[in-house]
Amino acid sequence: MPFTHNIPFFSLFLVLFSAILVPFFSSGDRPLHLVRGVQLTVAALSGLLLWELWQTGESFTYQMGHFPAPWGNELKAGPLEALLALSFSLVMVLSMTGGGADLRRDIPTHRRGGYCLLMQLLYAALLAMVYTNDLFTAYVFIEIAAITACAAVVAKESGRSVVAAIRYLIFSCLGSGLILLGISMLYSVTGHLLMEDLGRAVAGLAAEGRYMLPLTTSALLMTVGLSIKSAQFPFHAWLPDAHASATTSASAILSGLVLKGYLVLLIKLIVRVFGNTLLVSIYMYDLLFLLGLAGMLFSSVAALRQEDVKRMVAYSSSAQISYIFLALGMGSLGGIAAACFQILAHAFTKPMIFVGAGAMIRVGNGGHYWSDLRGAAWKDPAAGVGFTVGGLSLCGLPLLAGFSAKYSLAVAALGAQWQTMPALFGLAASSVLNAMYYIPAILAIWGRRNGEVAPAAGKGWREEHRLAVAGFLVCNVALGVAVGPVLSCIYQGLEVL
Amino acid sequence: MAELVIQQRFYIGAILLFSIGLATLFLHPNLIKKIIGLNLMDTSVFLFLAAMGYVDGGSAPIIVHGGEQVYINPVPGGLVLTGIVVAVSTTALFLALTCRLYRRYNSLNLDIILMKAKGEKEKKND
Amino acid sequence: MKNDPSKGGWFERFMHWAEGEDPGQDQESADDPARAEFIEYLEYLDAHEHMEFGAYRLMRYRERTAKGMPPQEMTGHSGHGGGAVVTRRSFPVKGRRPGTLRTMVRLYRILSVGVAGVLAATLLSVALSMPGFGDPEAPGMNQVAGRYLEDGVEETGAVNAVAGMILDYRAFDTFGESTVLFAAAMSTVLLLRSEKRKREREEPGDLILIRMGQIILPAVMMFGIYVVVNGHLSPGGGFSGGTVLGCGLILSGLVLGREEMEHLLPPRRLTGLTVGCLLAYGLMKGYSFFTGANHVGWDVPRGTPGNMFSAGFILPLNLCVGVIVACTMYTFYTLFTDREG
Amino acid sequence: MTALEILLLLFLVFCALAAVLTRHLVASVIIFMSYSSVMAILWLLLESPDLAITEAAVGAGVTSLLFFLALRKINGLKGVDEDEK
Repeated sequence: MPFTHNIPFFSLFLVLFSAILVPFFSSGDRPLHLVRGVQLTVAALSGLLLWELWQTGESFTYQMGHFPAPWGNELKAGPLEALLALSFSLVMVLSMTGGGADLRRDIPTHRRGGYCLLMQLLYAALLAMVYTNDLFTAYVFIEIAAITACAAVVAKESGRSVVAAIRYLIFSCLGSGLILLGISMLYSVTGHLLMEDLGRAVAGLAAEGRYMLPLTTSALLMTVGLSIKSAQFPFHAWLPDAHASATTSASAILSGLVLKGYLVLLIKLIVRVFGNTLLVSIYMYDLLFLLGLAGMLFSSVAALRQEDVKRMVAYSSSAQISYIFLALGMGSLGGIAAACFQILAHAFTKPMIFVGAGAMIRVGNGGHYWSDLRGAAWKDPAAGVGFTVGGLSLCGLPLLAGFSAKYSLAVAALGAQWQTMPALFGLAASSVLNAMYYIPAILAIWGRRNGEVAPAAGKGWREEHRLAVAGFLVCNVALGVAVGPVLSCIYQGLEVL
Repeated sequence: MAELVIQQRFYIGAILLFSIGLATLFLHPNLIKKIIGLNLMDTSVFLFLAAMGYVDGGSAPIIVHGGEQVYINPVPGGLVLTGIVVAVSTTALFLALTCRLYRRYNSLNLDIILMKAKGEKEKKND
Repeated sequence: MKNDPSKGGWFERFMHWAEGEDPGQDQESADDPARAEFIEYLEYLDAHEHMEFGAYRLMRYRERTAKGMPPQEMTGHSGHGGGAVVTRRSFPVKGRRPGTLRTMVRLYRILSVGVAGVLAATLLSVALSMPGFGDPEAPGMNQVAGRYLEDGVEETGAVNAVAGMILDYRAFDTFGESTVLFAAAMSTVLLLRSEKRKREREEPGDLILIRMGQIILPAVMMFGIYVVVNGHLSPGGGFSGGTVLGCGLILSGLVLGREEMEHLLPPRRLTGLTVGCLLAYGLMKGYSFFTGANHVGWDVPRGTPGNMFSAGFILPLNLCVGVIVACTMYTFYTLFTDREG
Repeated sequence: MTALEILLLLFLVFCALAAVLTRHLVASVIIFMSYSSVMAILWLLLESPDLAITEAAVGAGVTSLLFFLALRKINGLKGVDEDEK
């Protein structure tokens, strides 16, 4: 076994250990530095793994312990998993850097260490969701993500964030309960928890037509549970408050990564466990497609009505998640690849917008409303540029990541059956809606205002903030320009998923 | 039918409890009741799993050598053990949030809390 | 409010509930402050919900008012039946007639009851079509469970197959589970521990409590330790034993008083113990994952199954888990009993 | 044996309904405690002593204790010893 195959295990344990060690570094900014250092290391390691797997185009399994797969736990990594791990690590470190100044403003000193610890645990949970090949391990790490995400929302001291966190927790628990019941049902009719074995058993049962009711119900329960957790349209009630009231880095990570972690699991469930035949026969794809289509339009309309900048951006996250559901609902390889691309594109775009919005709110003396933000971009040009480029990317400006995601979605839609026309219509309509709320926002922040001097943020933090925005920009443009290689890597990964 | 119901009694009981817990978690406005509903929901899934592992005439999976013994399936047991700890962790966090909310809004009713929070936001906006 | 809902049949009561009024509270009628507040809340939302509209319109409005022009939208103010008078700067745009929200709440509640009913019926029919209860041929009894039962003793050294499974075969899940507990403890600390804690003089405990506690406490602790260290031999293990130990710690907190316990187990030491044990757990399992996957390294001796010192890492792992669980439970207790200002 | 199991299951459902519908919060937590104990007995009947011992310690022990502590904290915050809210 090549030594690089240890990388998934190393990254997971490195992150977990660093999280556990944070209480020993509880003074000043040291926890933040530790956490970011580990994230950069993991990003480098994942890049190495991606490079190697891209050359060979193969995937491998890593047995956790002395016992092979159906008995022990197992990790599985291919090009797609490595790509996701790399992107998640980059977004994580950029968000923690870009939100650094807000972290100092929003969270009292004695809580900062705890906040970093929880963020690191959240990151470990995301990595585990990407790499795991076992349904029950996935459940355990889903719970870690739920608890830590909820605590990250509440770390900022305000009544609103506590209310938001409790609604988030209620919905999370609801989702976890449904997922756990789904897993139990699936286990009871197949007797497996490992995804490959489950897939074989499910295919066998579906071919014989046995236990169809439990299989259908468990597929439905898990899909609904994961949609609740990823804030897909009818279940998105918790999202705007939770994302809008958290501190900047938490908003960025919750919007950019945590929602995506559950979707990665959903993709794994579709590809590895349930398989095309069963899902077509129970109309699951059609359900996903319709949910996505409805969500794209409704969430965008809701975003249009917001006065609070962070709430508007949060609603737009819900709309972007719907694109992923729409892509998955096409039921083709192209659709799933488009979904993966949209995951990456949104992961690099939305945190940039949140980081920009957070910085502008800070220079505008903490006002969340549009009226407070008029001309804010002139006070902090880096933040303004981040917000603008992110908004334009989501509206679909060519050469940016959002455009490429829409493009690959449209290409996938052309190959679909009845979904082609509704998908294209939905894409067009939601792009127009996106433009309707992002363009006025961008005009507003660049609008002239009677000259006021920006309150001085710490010098060092300013540099870091600029660095983070620059990093996001580079990744965004790279993703937008290099669609071909990224998509080929995704296809390669999907073939061996 | 009646025989089937009696045979699947554990599954039916678990599903009934699950429905009660789910409805409480979702619909009851009182936060403490919501947490009780969450616990009902989780334990019902554990009952479902534990019943799944049972084998007629089997004994607990403490392996004794000698003699052809039938044991129950240990896998659901292990899963439930993990699940119980997860449930107690979530409960603790939920209760802590409830205490914080009560300290601030002086109410356990989520509807009223939401109303007060919204009013607070409006006031700040002015 | 108008007619007494408690008089009607169940259907009318249900409809009342669906309209946002809880039939359980009808005795208190409208002078119950909580309920009046709730009704006020609905009316408030009715009146104010349409304030939330887009950035663009608000900007235009502000520009106009800044120039001294009356905003166009203000003229469209139509009558409100619900009584809530819109006084402040609110801009009733088209749509959202008064009462819409109440209808939505009603629809939402009826819908959710309907969905819950459908879900319960589906799940019940699933329960009937599951593999039979107690069936030895059930899909779960496959080669996976078979190996745990047949070869488990030789491969892990643990007589208790469940302990062998969760601490050796599927140890990664269990590591995740300890992490869940750690995450919950840290989140609760973040939520409830404030920097300036007001130290109140703890009133001395009840005499009966103290006496009974002194008698019971050693037994509880002994039982907890027994359950932890025998985890690989008999039912129990780190989680159940750790919980019992945690209950023992809480009981000793009640008996000795908080100050004494604070002296014995200050919060820093609790965190230190938890973190240390979690690290030890991670190192042991990390070692065995790494060596197992790469087929290298020193194999941990398994001893004679049935002895106390057997089963390789399972005994120390159980000890670690026990300490983690006990400390976490005690941390929860201290956090929930802190009186903060 | 089957009859006993059905009886216990019915008791569980009854407890769950009672815990949810009781208006007195302390009473409802006590009912939840008894629910957990009965659940532990059922798991013992299902030959899972590991689960039974854990549920008895966690469900009837720590979880209920946390509920009581939280209620006490809430009452302490309220200043008055009023159990209904």
